[in-house]
Amino acid sequence: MMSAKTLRHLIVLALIALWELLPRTGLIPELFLPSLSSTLLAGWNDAAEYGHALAVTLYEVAVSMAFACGGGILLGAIVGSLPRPRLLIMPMVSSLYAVPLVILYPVFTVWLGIGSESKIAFASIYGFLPTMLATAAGIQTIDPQLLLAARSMGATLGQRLVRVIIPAAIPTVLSGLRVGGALVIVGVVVSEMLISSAGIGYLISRYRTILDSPHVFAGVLLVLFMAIAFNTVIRWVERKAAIWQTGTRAGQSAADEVGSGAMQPAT
Amino acid sequence: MQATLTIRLARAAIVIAIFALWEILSRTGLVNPRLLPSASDTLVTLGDLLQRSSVRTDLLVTATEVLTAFALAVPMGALIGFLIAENRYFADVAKPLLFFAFSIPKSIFLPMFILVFGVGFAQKVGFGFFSTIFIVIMSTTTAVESVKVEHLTVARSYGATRIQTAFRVYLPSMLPVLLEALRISMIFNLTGVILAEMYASRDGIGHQIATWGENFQMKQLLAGVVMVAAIAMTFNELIRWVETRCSHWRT
Amino acid sequence: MQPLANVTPLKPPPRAGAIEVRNVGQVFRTRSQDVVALEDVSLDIKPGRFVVLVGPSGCGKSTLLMMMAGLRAQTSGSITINGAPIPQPDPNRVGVVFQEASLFPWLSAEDNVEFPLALRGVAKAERRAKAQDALNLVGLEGFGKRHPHELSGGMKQRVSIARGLVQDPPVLLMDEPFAALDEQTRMTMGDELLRIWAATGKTVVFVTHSLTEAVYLADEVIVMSPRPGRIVDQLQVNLPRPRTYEMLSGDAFGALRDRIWRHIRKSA
Amino acid sequence: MQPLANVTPLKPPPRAGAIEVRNVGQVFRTRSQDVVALEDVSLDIKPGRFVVLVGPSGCGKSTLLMMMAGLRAQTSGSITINGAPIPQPDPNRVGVVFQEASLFPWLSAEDNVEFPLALRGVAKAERRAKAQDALNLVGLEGFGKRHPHELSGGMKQRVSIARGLVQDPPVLLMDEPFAALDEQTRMTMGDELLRIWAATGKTVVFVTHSLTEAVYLADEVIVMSPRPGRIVDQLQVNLPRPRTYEMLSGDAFGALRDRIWRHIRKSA
Amino acid sequence: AETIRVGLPTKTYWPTTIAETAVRQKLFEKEGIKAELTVYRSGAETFEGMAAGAADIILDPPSLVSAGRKKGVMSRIVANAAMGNFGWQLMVPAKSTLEVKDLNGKKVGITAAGSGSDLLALWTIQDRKIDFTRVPVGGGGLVPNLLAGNVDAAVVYSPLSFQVARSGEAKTILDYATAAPPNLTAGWIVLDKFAEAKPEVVQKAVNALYGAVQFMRANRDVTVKLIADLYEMPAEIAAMEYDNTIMKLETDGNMGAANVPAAVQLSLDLAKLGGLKDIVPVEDVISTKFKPVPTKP
Ligand SMILES: Nc1ncnc2c1ncn2[C@@H]1O[C@H](COP(=O)(O)OP(=O)(O)OP(=O)(O)O)[C@@H](O)[C@H]1O
Ligand SMILES: Nc1ncnc2c1ncn2[C@@H]1O[C@H](COP(=O)(O)OP(=O)(O)OP(=O)(O)O)[C@@H](O)[C@H]1O
Ligand SMILES: [Mg+2]
Ligand SMILES: [Mg+2]
Repeated sequence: MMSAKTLRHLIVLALIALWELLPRTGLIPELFLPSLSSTLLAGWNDAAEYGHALAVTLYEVAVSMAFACGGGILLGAIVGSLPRPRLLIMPMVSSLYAVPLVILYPVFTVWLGIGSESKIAFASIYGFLPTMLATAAGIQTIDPQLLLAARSMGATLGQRLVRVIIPAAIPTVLSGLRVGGALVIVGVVVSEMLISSAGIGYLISRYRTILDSPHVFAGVLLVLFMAIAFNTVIRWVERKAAIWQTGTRAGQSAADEVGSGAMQPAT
Repeated sequence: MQATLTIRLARAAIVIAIFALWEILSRTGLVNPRLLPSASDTLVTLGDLLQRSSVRTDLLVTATEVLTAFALAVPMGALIGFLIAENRYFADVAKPLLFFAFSIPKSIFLPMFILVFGVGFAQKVGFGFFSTIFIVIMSTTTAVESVKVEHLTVARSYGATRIQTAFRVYLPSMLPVLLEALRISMIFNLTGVILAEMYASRDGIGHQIATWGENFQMKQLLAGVVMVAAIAMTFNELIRWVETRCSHWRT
Repeated sequence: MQPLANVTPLKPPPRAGAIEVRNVGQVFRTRSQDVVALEDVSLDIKPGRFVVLVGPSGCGKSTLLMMMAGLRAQTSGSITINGAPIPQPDPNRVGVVFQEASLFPWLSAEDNVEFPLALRGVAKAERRAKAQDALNLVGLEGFGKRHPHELSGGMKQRVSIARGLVQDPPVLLMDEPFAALDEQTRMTMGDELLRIWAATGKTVVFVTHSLTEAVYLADEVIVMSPRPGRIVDQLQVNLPRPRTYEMLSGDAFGALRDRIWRHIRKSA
Repeated sequence: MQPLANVTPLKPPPRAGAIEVRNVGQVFRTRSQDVVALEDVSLDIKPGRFVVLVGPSGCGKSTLLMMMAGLRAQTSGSITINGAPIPQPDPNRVGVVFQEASLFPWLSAEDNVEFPLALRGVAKAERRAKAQDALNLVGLEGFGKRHPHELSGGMKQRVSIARGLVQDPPVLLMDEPFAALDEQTRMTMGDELLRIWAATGKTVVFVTHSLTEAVYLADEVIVMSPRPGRIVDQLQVNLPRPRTYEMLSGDAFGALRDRIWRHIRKSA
Repeated sequence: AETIRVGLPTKTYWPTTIAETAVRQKLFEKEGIKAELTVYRSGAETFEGMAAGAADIILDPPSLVSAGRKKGVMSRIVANAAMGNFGWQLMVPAKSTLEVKDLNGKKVGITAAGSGSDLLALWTIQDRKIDFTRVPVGGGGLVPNLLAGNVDAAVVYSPLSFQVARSGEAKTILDYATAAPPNLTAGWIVLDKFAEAKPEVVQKAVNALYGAVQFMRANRDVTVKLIADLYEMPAEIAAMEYDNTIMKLETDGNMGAANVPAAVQLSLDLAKLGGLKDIVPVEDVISTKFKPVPTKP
């Protein structure tokens, strides 16, 4: 069988070909999906504009990411490891998340301002909760015996958090991070699309309003590149953290990847 | 039992505190009451709206769409997520692609759904499904990866089939992570359906909410948001109920 | 306590638990270096024998058991059970009691014991009865509804033993099953095990660190040395059965025990 | 192997590990019923004593240890260490070696041993040296870089013991630390432990199922009975120190062992 | 009977009133067709809806038709619906003393970049030779941000403009209905394919729609009540909407009229200002095949 990577690349190639061919043959109107070449051309022609927008968006994404992921992991870890707050706060938090923020966003800009602050606030909240919920849930799967052992050695709450809870929950935390990070990107772009005068989302929605689909998809392409970059970072962290994940499924496959671990009959 | 009672009381207290804060902010004029109508006004408006049969129909339509999309997205997403976690090859092929799909704002694709489904039930459900499935897949993958190897070894030694392993080992060990995932998925699902309704619609509450928002009818807007939030919270409670029933083995 | 005759085979399996281990080696790859856990191990276990494996900590006993159970592939050599290789676990041929209790925390003690039966689709009532019998056998009457975290270390291990017994396969592999038990319980459980073994004609491969227990239980004791794990001695225990506590102080017993002891001492 | 003198206290703590247990009871609430794990247990352990706790499986030994370590609150009664209650774990007063190895799977063996030192902010070089000494002491020289899943059951337990020793608290609570070890290693480790104990003047509370080990190590053996857990006997072991293997076959030794055995037999 | 699917850009916009009137007065039925109304989020979405085959006739500005043709969506305006930006106003908070000329360097709220409000803002910049920052705040953010002072002024659509003027929260400093030159701001649009395949359906649909306009002009009370119901607004605001927009709508819709090409051209020129690059000749944007014959109620 061909290697997974090859197949994946083939799929990507096929998608690219389809992207070019479907609009060209008129199977999909160019309005909905402009051909890849015209998209690239549109992006190239206005490269300066897109470059500027990307800088704005990247800044917003980076700041929101710090809030959402950092805060999400920390709070998730605290809430997940203390039973009282967990019972008290978690339901409230997930209920709060149920409030459709997208609808209220235009109103929120009143207090948060129309600039980057409101995008950062929105995207941080958007990405924060999944990260936090995933972390908290991951922590509940930790072997309580390990926490007991750490406690017996006099680990303070902070030490338990950093040295036991987070490493033990790392697989869950990492994928919480994945989801949270992706949502931060979506959150920034969506809020830019709704209300803003800068950033990739702004360009997307502006060109969309005048039905300039190649320019819209040039923006989408940039969002995709951000996702690819973020994914690369996460994979790097994942590989670094592989050693922490021993004893779980994630650890097993990570270990396989590193090339250690004994041969195992097929599961 | 006593602990749960105090927790319930504390929760109720927090809810009341939030509403009180809302009321005070608005009444004292700390926040322009035109921008944030008071909680009591909003609740009164909510009552009025619920009297209208059209609003009730809209709510029903939205709820049906949401549930249908959810009922389709969750099993399918869980299955794909499970396959990804179980099968390295499939994972290597699909995981990055799915992740990229997940990171793109979905609303870009709304016109495509109209192209395929026209405007109506199928399109809303389709988009709700599309907004939900990626997160279900990603969360399921996570959940599967948190399963302990020693438990799998035990099951394997007893000759458990794949299905048996899935239901008897994976499912119970994954439950905490999975329920959290369900919660988040539901919210994505709801947002997806509402976005689709806002985009193009003949009925549904999302469509109403969009109109209220654009006409600066803040009371109705907030009441609408409360309605949607209420649907989501009901669902949340449902999941919590399942959670408390299943989690007794955890200390 | 009840005799295990109650925990009868679900469908009487062929009581032919011959195990052949031929030139088996196991190499683990770790980040730093390759670890030769076992090297050139050969064994021939006749059906129905009670074989005890002893050896210092880390000599590869658990590893050998895992390979016999089809839970881990050997790096070299071959293992057959009843003449056929065992590329994957087959509960109809081999049952395992693990060194660590490995109970499912979300199941109660009795549900844990029922687990292998539930996998085979045994009816609820029947498997509940069998699980109850097995739990009584290990002295846990009345503890069926408890969850693992509500049990003491020794109790968990006994639940794990009950789970191994309830399956009733022709070959039973037990990895230090009595390590967490007090001496009295250990003796009783040993006697029970011998009775079950005699009544069902199983092949048992049993790992222990107690040399007394080894000689008391075994038809044959296999002594291993570590780094790399090899077989250094194979002793036939020709004491009459049923074994009695009086034998413990006999000369034959002492001689066997001493011989093993000298090996262990050398290699630990 | 190196004497533990190398694993010296970080800051010499007051070697005054008096333990007082007064009318302690522990009731667990489970879904079905309340379990009285311990009832009216009183104990007085003088500083520097080596006390061994024995009793049938499930009699509450681990529970008692957890309470002494401040890891679980008693339902009734009081426990003081050096005259002060111990509402929460205090590694400067009490160290614990758990019944289950409880190693952190993401840390290597040496990092696991260093863990308690890292918590106190001991410098890297110093704690590495101490961890190395402790690992050598338990016979795991050269295994420091391995992760727990790459170790055998007995090795994991020895890492856990090393982690307990490296903390060097005035009171050391050890819950069946040698259960997974072969007899030779067990003996060596027992002797090492006695040497450390003698050199540092610690108080040791040690749980074991091996009666020989109990008598061999102890100043005092405390025998417990289950359901509810109570103290049924307290024996002073007045054998001279250092203990030797010859003593094992002496009459005094046999008499003590028999006396305990009769208790266990009755209650198991 | 044939069903015609009518796509409407937002609910509280006069095309909805027209279509609803036509439905309620059974004008479509009288023409022997059925109508199905779908409300979209805004003009662009409505156009996409038609392109996706979910709507047969929609109301949108000429710029979208032009852009669509460049993107392979062939459609034309078949009937002229409005020749001005009725109800659109440049507003400042009630307490503000800013005039249009003072807006130089200030922030002005619009709904979205490239939208109708953006075009009007751009026209203001050009016409008044001033420069200000256009801040897209979305439909829902327009008034809140104006009241909160995040923007100094905002281009507000009707009947929201009437509503906030009435409540005294904001005041008008420029009324685009009179200030901007008359151009063809919106027309009824169908796909070329559809016009060719079912010309009679298109004809009947425009008949009904213009019948509705006639009916509304003749029946003030009924229409005001309809607006109040549909928009969930007080009758007073509905009356203002009636007087200031409904009464100003085109009554015959004939695309063959002499003033139409210039009006369309002006509309496209304005759009070009807003960044529209896909401009096609006027004759490609319009169709003179259909001349509405208003259905009698
Ligand atoms: N997954 C692994 N990766 C690397 N080395 C391993 C792995 N599993 C076991 N080993 C090594 O293989 C050797 C044998 O281990 P095994 O668990 O079989 O020992 P054992 O005889 O059961 O010891 P014990 O009596 O302590 O349980 C040990 O040195 C151990 O460190
Ligand atoms: N969390 C708990 N909930 C309910 N019962 C418990 C809990 N922990 C322990 N028990 C019960 O308390 C009793 C004493 O348990 P403990 O672990 O102290 O026994 P032990 O003497 O250490 O036994 P072993 O030698 O088998 O380790 C047992 O009957 C056990 O089932
Ligand atoms: Mg082992
Ligand atoms: Mg115990």
